[in-house]
Amino acid sequence: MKKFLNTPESVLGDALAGLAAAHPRLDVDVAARVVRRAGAVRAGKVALVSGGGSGHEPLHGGFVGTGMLDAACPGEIFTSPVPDQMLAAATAVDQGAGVVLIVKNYTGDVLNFRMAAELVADEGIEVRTVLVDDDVAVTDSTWTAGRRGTGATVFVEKIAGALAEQGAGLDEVAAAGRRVNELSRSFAVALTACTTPAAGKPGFDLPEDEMEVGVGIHGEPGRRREKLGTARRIVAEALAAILAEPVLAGTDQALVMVNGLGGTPLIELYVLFNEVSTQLAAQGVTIARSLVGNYVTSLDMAGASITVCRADEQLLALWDAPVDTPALRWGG
Amino acid sequence: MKKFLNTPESVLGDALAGLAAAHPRLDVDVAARVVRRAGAVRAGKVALVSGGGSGHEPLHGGFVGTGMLDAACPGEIFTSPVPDQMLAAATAVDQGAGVVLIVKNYTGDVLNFRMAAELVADEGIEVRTVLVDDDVAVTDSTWTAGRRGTGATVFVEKIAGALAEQGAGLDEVAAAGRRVNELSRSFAVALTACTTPAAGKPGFDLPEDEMEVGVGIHGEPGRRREKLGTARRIVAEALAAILAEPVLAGTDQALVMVNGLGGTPLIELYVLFNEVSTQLAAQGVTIARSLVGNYVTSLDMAGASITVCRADEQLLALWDAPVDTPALRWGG
Amino acid sequence: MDIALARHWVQAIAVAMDEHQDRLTQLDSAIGDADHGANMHRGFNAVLATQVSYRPDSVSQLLVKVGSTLISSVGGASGPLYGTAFRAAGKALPGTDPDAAELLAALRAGLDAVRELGAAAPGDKTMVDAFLPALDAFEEELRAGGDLAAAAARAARAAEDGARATVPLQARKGRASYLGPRSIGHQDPGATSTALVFGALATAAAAR
Amino acid sequence: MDIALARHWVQAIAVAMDEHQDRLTQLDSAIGDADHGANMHRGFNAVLATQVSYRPDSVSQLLVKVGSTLISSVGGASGPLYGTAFRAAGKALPGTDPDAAELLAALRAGLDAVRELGAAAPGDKTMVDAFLPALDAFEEELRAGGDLAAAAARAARAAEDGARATVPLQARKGRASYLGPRSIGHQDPGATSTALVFGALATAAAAR
Ligand SMILES: Nc1ncnc2c1ncn2[C@@H]1O[C@H](COP(=O)(O)OP(=O)(O)O)[C@@H](O)[C@H]1O
Ligand SMILES: Nc1ncnc2c1ncn2[C@@H]1O[C@H](COP(=O)(O)OP(=O)(O)O)[C@@H](O)[C@H]1O
Ligand SMILES: [Mg+2]
Ligand SMILES: [Mg+2]
Ligand SMILES: [Mg+2]
Ligand SMILES: [Mg+2]
Repeated sequence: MKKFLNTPESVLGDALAGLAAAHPRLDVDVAARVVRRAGAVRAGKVALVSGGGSGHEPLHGGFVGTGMLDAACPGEIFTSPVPDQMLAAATAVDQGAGVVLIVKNYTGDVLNFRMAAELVADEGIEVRTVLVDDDVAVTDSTWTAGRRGTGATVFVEKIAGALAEQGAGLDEVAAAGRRVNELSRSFAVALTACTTPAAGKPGFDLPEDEMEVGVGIHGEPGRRREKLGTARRIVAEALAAILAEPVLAGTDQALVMVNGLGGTPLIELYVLFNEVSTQLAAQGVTIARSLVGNYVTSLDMAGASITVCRADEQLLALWDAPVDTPALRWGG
Repeated sequence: MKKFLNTPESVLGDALAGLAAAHPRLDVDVAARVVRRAGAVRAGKVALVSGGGSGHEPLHGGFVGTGMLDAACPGEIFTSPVPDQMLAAATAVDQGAGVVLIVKNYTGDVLNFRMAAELVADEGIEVRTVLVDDDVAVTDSTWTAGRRGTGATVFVEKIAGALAEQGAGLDEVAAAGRRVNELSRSFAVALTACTTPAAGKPGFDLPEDEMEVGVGIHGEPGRRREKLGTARRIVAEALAAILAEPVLAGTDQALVMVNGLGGTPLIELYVLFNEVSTQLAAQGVTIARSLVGNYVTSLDMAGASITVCRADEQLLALWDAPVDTPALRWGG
Repeated sequence: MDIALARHWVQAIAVAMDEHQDRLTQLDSAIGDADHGANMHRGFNAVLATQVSYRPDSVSQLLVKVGSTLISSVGGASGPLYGTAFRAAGKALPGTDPDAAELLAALRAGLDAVRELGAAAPGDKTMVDAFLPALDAFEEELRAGGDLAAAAARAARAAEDGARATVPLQARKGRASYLGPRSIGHQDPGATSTALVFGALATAAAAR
Repeated sequence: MDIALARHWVQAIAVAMDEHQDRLTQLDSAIGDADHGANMHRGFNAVLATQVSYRPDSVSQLLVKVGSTLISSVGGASGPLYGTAFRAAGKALPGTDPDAAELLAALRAGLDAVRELGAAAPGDKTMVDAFLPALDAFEEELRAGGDLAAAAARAARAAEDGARATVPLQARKGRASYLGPRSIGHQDPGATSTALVFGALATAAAAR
């Protein structure tokens, strides 16, 4: 295993200490595993809390700050955090207006956040949960744990975060988050497996000329293996799967993310984005806003995901609203 | 070779088209290979132009924008751009106050920029060149082409860019850039080789338990091979090499970058940054400002570099000045 | 079962999770996310740590505490599921030392809670596929006049068989379900750790 | 040498760079940055493209144009170095068709320009280590009464020997110098492409 670490067990604690050292505007409780905004937050603001397994950096800790999350709960690598963390985070950031929990749809995350929601409610804090499940690679939800939550998480956190910053109420913020999720779909392809520090070796072997299509962000193999294709063909396949979703029918403008899974260099992401942009244009879809980079990763996996969110002016206005976090920063 | 591309020859053109599509505030001439600021620039502002081989993204195109570069000239992958590009860029962005060329110290870059400087001067534009050579892994400059330019390039571009934005004159901007370079030192370690699209396979083989120490950003092997160490030991070795430089003796506060080489996930960079922060503190050095992420990469190489710049209040004020580029954005 | 035996059981689980950590991780690597070994190891280490100074009044209390500790320390899918199983089992026990039949009823309550929380049916390739046959075997042995040790031994074997029988199944719950038919041919990590839990019970009971 | 022969030479270089692109890249991969094959290929492709509609008055003009095209299309270290070599050689030629001795003098001017620009001494493991022995061999052959074809053939052999002789050297210029002693044991890519340039001259001259 070729990684920069001290011991496999200490990776998360060391990384959180590093996060704290790098970002004075984050308040990182390394022991309790809670990352929150350091500055004062307006009283009465709806609080946003998210979290999930680590290994997806900058998600979620890198999205804590003005206009986005109030707190993030990092779990062990690829392991949902525990309810105690979520409770600590929620009680710490609640401003009396309630807390929205943003949860990626994985059994572990769902169960732990459900338990946390009960504990938070027991404290007299109003809670809403927004479930993110945008990955079209998982199709038949009666035979599976349902679609996975992946790239759309960034869109949900940004847009719900902007609305909360503007003073919207708990239900309104939660509804906006749910709406963004409903309008978003993602698809990912991997060129290599990733290596978790605990396993010490790649999760699967992939021949030099093959790729895994329809992967998630936890190093699991995808829906199928294919011969490695050109960027053009890969994007065509991903967009076909995404645009086949009824909810995206008739999309004329979109918020698009081409996201690296951790081991793919930016130059390749721009090659992909060029294809996405050209191919969407050919289908009458204008890219109104975009992100190209590493936002929701899967450790050192070489691969990329494409997320398309059907956008309207209101959604774009919230997207453009100021944000000030380690990984997203504009406006203000 | 596992990469997202159409053909090895088209990577740069496709990526530049993607860069253009992703960043409306960049004006990308894909044919001429020049990336510049799209908006109007204050007349009389000293212009900053940089460039170099591609494969180091976001360097340099990602640093074009208010408060940093006026234009970037991307060469082919790992190949210095040609004088024609630099001339086109310089004449396009000159505001009558002259142009500063920021050049990383590699034979190819130096020779091409030297030719370009002559061509630019022939056009009646005043030119100054700032050479960046911060890599302490290359020691004996009489036996080599001299120290390489690596991570400090980001510091030089940011700080000279801020000064130019504030209205400083040509010599002042160039002097500030040179000073930042003089006060900066870098050291890099690679865990894997990178693969250029042209070569199609990794530049060297590295056993599972070994690392290359003292690498550059062009996929070349380093000064020596060592057994893979802990993050703690690697950082100790890098900092020892960096802090041994006379110019950094007595540093009390520093601007520090922990930079991923392209294939290393952010969580590992935070583990490294935690070590850097702890070990510098133990030596009485405070990290006044920092960057942790992928800023100067080497395609898909797994590895990281550490750059330390001795900082004073004036330098930090320029660092804090507003910047608005694809890869660095704050203030304003 | 008295408190000493319950403690011994929990310690034996922790030992097993330590011994089998890598195996569980590799199983989870094939069809999941390679953390099940670390999860179980971390959880039962936390349980051991809390047990040091914990003086419960009853086996019931002890098992509830084990469950709460798992929920607070494991995370993932297995944390809430195992945590709930131990909490529900503990709550179903009387305040006095339970006999084998009372323990069985409590474990049934634990399984029911897992099924309610996770909505997994038998054959979905989850821990249920080891848990359910283990309890059925436990029950049969008791009916046939066996004692706790005998019942636990049979339950352990049935749990192992159940875990092995997950190999040809296609997963319908948890992460492995994302793989569709590609989940076939691999043993479920959670069913495997459940077999370790029953193996530990057999070890502890046999030591009496 | 007349314009037709000069054209033929340049075309033969382009053919050689196409044929040996991978080899040059692999050599550069070992001690450089794996772009030398692509660089030379791109450069001489651009040269071919400009030659199509270009009607020079002299070999001198033609070589200057080749050099300028290389500078405008190659980049890297080799672009300015080869570009300057051809430009300096072209400028040193008379406006009339040069004889073999005039060509030699011009090539010497090219080498001098490379050495001035790149500051490489013989033995630094660069293109100079093929360029210099090639010209010495060219000169010797002319002195011995050989014609252009014979001189070019001997120069080509000497350039190849010179390229091979870079293997045991430690690089002191260019990227390979960063490797220190680890550059020993590898053949210099630029010296290798220089051998191809002289090989192409021999081919073109022999075809007369
Ligand atoms: N819905 C469910 N019901 C019962 N057991 C489940 C369910 N989902 C997952 N499991 C069990 O959990 C195990 C995985 O646990 P673990 O790897 O620790 O968590 P995660 O899947 O969150 O990484 C699976 O092997 C399976 O036995
Ligand atoms: N200072 C120099 N003088 C002469 N030749 C040099 C010098 N530096 C590099 N070279 C030659 O250039 C070759 C490398 O060319 P190329 O790979 O195209 O450029 P780069 O090194 O910029 O990637 C080396 O093999 C060497 O022969
Ligand atoms: Mg997990
Ligand atoms: Mg190069
Ligand atoms: Mg798992
Ligand atoms: Mg090269």
